[in-house]
Amino acid sequence: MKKLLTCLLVLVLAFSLFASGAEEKSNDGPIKIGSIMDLTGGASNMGRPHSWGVEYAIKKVNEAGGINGRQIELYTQDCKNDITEGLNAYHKLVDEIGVCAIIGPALSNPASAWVDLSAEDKIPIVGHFMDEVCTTNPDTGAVYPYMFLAEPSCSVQSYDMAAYALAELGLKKYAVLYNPSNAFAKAHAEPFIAYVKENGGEVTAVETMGWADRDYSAQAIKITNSGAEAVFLCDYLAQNLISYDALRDAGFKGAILGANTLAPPLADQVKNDVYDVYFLQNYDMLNPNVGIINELVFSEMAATGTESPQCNVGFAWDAVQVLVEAMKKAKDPTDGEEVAKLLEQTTGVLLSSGDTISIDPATHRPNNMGMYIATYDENHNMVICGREDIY
Amino acid sequence: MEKCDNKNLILSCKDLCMNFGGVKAVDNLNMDVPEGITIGIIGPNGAGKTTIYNVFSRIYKQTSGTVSFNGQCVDAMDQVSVARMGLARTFQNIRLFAGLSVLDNVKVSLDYAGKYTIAEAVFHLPRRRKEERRIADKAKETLKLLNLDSYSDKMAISLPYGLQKMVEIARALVTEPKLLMLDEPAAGLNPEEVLQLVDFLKEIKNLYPGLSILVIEHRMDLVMNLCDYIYVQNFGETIAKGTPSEIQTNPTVLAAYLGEEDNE
Amino acid sequence: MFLQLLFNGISLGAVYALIAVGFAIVFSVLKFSNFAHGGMISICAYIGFFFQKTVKPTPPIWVTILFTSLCGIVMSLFLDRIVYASIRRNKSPKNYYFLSSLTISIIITAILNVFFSKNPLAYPMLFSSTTFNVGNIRISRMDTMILIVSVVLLVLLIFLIDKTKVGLAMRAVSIDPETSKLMGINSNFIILMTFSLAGILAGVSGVLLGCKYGVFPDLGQSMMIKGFIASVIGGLGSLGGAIAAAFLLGIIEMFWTYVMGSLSTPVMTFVVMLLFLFIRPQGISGRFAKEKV
Amino acid sequence: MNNYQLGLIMNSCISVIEVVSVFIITSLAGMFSLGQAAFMTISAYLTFVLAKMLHLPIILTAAIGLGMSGLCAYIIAVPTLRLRKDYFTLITMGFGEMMASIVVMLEKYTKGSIGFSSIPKVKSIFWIIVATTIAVIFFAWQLKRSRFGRMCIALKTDETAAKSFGIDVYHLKIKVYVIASCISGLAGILYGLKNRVITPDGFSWNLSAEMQIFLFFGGTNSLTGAVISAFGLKLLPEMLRNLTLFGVNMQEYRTVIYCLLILLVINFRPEGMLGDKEMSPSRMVRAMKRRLKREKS
Repeated sequence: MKKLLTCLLVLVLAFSLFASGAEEKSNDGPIKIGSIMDLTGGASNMGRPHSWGVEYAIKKVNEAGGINGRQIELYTQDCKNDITEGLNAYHKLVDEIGVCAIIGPALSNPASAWVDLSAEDKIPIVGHFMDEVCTTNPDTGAVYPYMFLAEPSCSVQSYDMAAYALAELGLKKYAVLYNPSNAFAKAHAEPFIAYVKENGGEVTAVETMGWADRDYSAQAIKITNSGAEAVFLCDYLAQNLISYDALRDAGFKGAILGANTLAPPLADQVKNDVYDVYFLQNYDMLNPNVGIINELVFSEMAATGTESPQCNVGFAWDAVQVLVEAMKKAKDPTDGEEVAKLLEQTTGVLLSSGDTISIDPATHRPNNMGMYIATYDENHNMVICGREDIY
Repeated sequence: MEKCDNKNLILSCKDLCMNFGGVKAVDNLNMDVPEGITIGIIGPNGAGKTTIYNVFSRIYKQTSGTVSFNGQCVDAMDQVSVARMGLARTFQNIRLFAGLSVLDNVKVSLDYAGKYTIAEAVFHLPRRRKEERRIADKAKETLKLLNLDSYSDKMAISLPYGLQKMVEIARALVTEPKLLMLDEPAAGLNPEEVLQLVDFLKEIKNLYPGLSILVIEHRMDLVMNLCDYIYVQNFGETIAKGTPSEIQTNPTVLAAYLGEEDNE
Repeated sequence: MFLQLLFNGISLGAVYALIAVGFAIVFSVLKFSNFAHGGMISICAYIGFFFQKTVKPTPPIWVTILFTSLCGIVMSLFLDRIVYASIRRNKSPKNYYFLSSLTISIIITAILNVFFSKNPLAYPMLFSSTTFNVGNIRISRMDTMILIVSVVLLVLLIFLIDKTKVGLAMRAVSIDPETSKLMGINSNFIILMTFSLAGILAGVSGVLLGCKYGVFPDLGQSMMIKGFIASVIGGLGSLGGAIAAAFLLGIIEMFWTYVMGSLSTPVMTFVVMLLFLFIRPQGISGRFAKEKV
Repeated sequence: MNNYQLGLIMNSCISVIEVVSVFIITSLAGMFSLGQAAFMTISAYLTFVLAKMLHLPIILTAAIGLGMSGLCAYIIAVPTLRLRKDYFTLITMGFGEMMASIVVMLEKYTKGSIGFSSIPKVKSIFWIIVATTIAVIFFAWQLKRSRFGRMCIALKTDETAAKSFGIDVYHLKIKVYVIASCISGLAGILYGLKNRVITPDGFSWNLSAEMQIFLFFGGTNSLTGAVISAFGLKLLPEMLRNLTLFGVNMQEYRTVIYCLLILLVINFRPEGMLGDKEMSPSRMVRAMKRRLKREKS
């Protein structure tokens, strides 16, 4: 038995020898910022444009002189939309490389593991994990001091869509089809249902599906028979495609509402013809004279060869702006505590969408960002058709 | 069978039949195995000899008839409980445990009766150490008795064929069973190894006087000078039984083995 | 309503049948469940998609299916050569098949994720309008096509297995590979034959699933578990059983989702599998499952 | 040793515990289970959900969690072990799939896919994990050398022969499976304590497959092989995190490299790195001496 223990200890020591120690945070050299993205795994189709956006934004900030003259070094780590990988990435950046702030990923699973760590290590994390669990403690409601969201949270987005449907489209009966084992979908579906019920709407059917399911015709038939006038879809694009076709195949003629995952290329990939589709959009991407989102999105498409505009590029740019503005105001940009305090009072930071963002100190989430509502015209182009500012 | 009456019967079966579909592997066999007696079962291949073993050791449930072991009826028992009552056997093709050394192979047959629980085993408590030493000593003693102890640490399957046969017998003997069933122990051995085996079995008979042995074998030299009593099976039927000398002169046995004379 | 659900259940069953038979064929001859079948389906879906897109006069769908089946055969044989052949050669235990097929399926998904992690791709439109009505049942053209193709394919397969000499040899090898070798059946050829059939099935189901559900990296994986359970319920290794079980599973799942919602479907499938394994361990029409001495 | 390296060592230790539990099931008793991640889910969720809802100390609810894992293992094993070996694998796989959806169904308590994050912070979690790992290795080492280990190896190689030596194969297999599943549950609890967030797809079907692959890679019958391969293979993706080959950051290809490595072993060293040998320092020294003697002669 002793022999085996020596074996294990030898391994541990050998491992620790070659791993380099953490550099101290110097106060005049380059500023190290970390970025944790889903480069691989289930959500890599959102993570990759997001990561590209962060690099592009940091390059632009460095070209413009960096933070008060100090250049920014960006270190990107992959978290594979998995908690253990997320923690490895976090500790790698904080303890190994010694970054002083982190740009977070688009999805919330890994982020929920950093809420307390960020407070202990005093590392502000600005991200797009729209789930409230990542910025405020679900049990006590207290805000996590170092976690910041630079985009309207899931519930705010769902409220916007529900408000638009109730007010503008005047629809009364709603149904929801979502995958409860997908955190993104669950975080959108539940607020939507709550808002509809509180504001005079009626929820006629709530149908679910699982990761392994591919055929949603039973759910589609149930929804059609429930007499719903509109269905809310909020999964990833792959599932939304199947749900849309299943609903149209089952004879559902009503409106189909969605989160930002109903955006292009949905229209040209579904089999049925596309009508009455309304979905949320953070940006008016196709309109060149609103902010710089248009230029951002198309340069990403040119650089990486994606066929359709990806709003994640805008998210990444905004997160970098919010962080960089706070760091510019701070006496010592590498002091996490000071930067976090400044992040809490972020107001008037210009975003890629053209309007400004201000973060509510009580929730660390933006309190002035509305959402566009978009739809598809007859030849499947995305057209902005509304704006909701409910928060 | 008068010779056996004075000793109690270890194993006896009445009108034992075992058929697979139409084939009568065993056709109402009546056999009594008294204590300390070596009985040989001979007969051409496919006469159902191994099936008899499989029924005795309860691997198969017989179609009809009864089997009793040590005076107790075992028809309803399963293989494990009969083995625990003291019935040990070897197999036609060697089935030593590949992953274990010779010593461990022999220890395995003592293990089921080990007097310590998993908890004691895992936390290395004194009862486990004491029990392990007892098992180890018993196994080493049996191996020394059969002068196989020099091979204890070698992997069982790395030994030459003849030695593996002896280890398999040693593994069966270590729990001092009441009945040892040998299934063609001499199969695949060269003549010199057969002689070694005969001495080995004779040695066992002196060391374990109370042990009764059943042997299935084709080598007549081994059967004739080892067994006290012989059953001859042919197509599942017992065509003859008696002492070796009676069997050698019995006409039906000769016919079954050497084929009919032309003149009949 | 009942008829509509029944029809949808049957068309779902057809999809499961294609996958379950892919498992059953390999299991019947080689006694292991080929988890890599899911990965093969995903690759074939991508091959079919790019074939359909790149070939300028867009070919009719059955040409794509033909081409993808050929690629399926090539890949299947290649897979057998690099992975399973060595296991057969050194007679390693059955677990090695499980493990290597698991590793292959993980590799395939990882590679597809690296290259095609962009948004899902969709086969161009096959039919002008997606559904037509028969009485009050809305039948989707895609489902009917899948139903027809899979029924035709399965009938051909069963015909091949039961009636032809090759089929007889395959059944012999599946019962006892050693003796059939002695009888002069060239086992290697039969194994190649089995894997090519599995390749064809992967190709066909790849294209059909791609058309119906869109093409994305873990298309094959996600359907694999259901197809696998169908092949178990059908009796490991029996084609007829696998097909019957697949349709049964499709219909039960359709009604169960309608009545109880889809959350509890995996629980239901597991319970159905348990029930079958205890009431009829050898499955709907498989051989007896107890270990022989 | 900064937190990053401590975190990696903790991950590897948890992976070692998982692989030891699979070692006991597959290498010792010859059963092939593809659902061990389900027991991690049961123990982890029961421990932390009960601890939060009933405000009980973690130690108590951890015992309940492990007990529940053992009970579920018993319920699965009793009916299934009579059937053919393949069926045991299929049932455990089905059980794994079912457990993930049960957690999502009970989302009122387990918060479903959002992940259960109200797990208290435990001081010196690193030493707890390392100590438990060493205890589990000691546990498996003693089990293998005790009579139970011998009986398991006997029944693994030849069940009929084992039965004819009085080994009650059926009940021993059940006992071994229940104990191994409790160890898997323990790994689940430690995973929860370390990450402080548990999600249903954290303990997925791939994790069960990964445990089997690690064991297989280390050596089908060698405990030291299994421990070293679990420790090493869990570190490998992290090592590849900052390696750049031919100018391409290996981060994206980690899974591919990792699986190719395993395929190489399957083809060219079927019995795993260490096969049956229990590598230990004294044995290595002896082997060295033998080799020196051979070179001299």
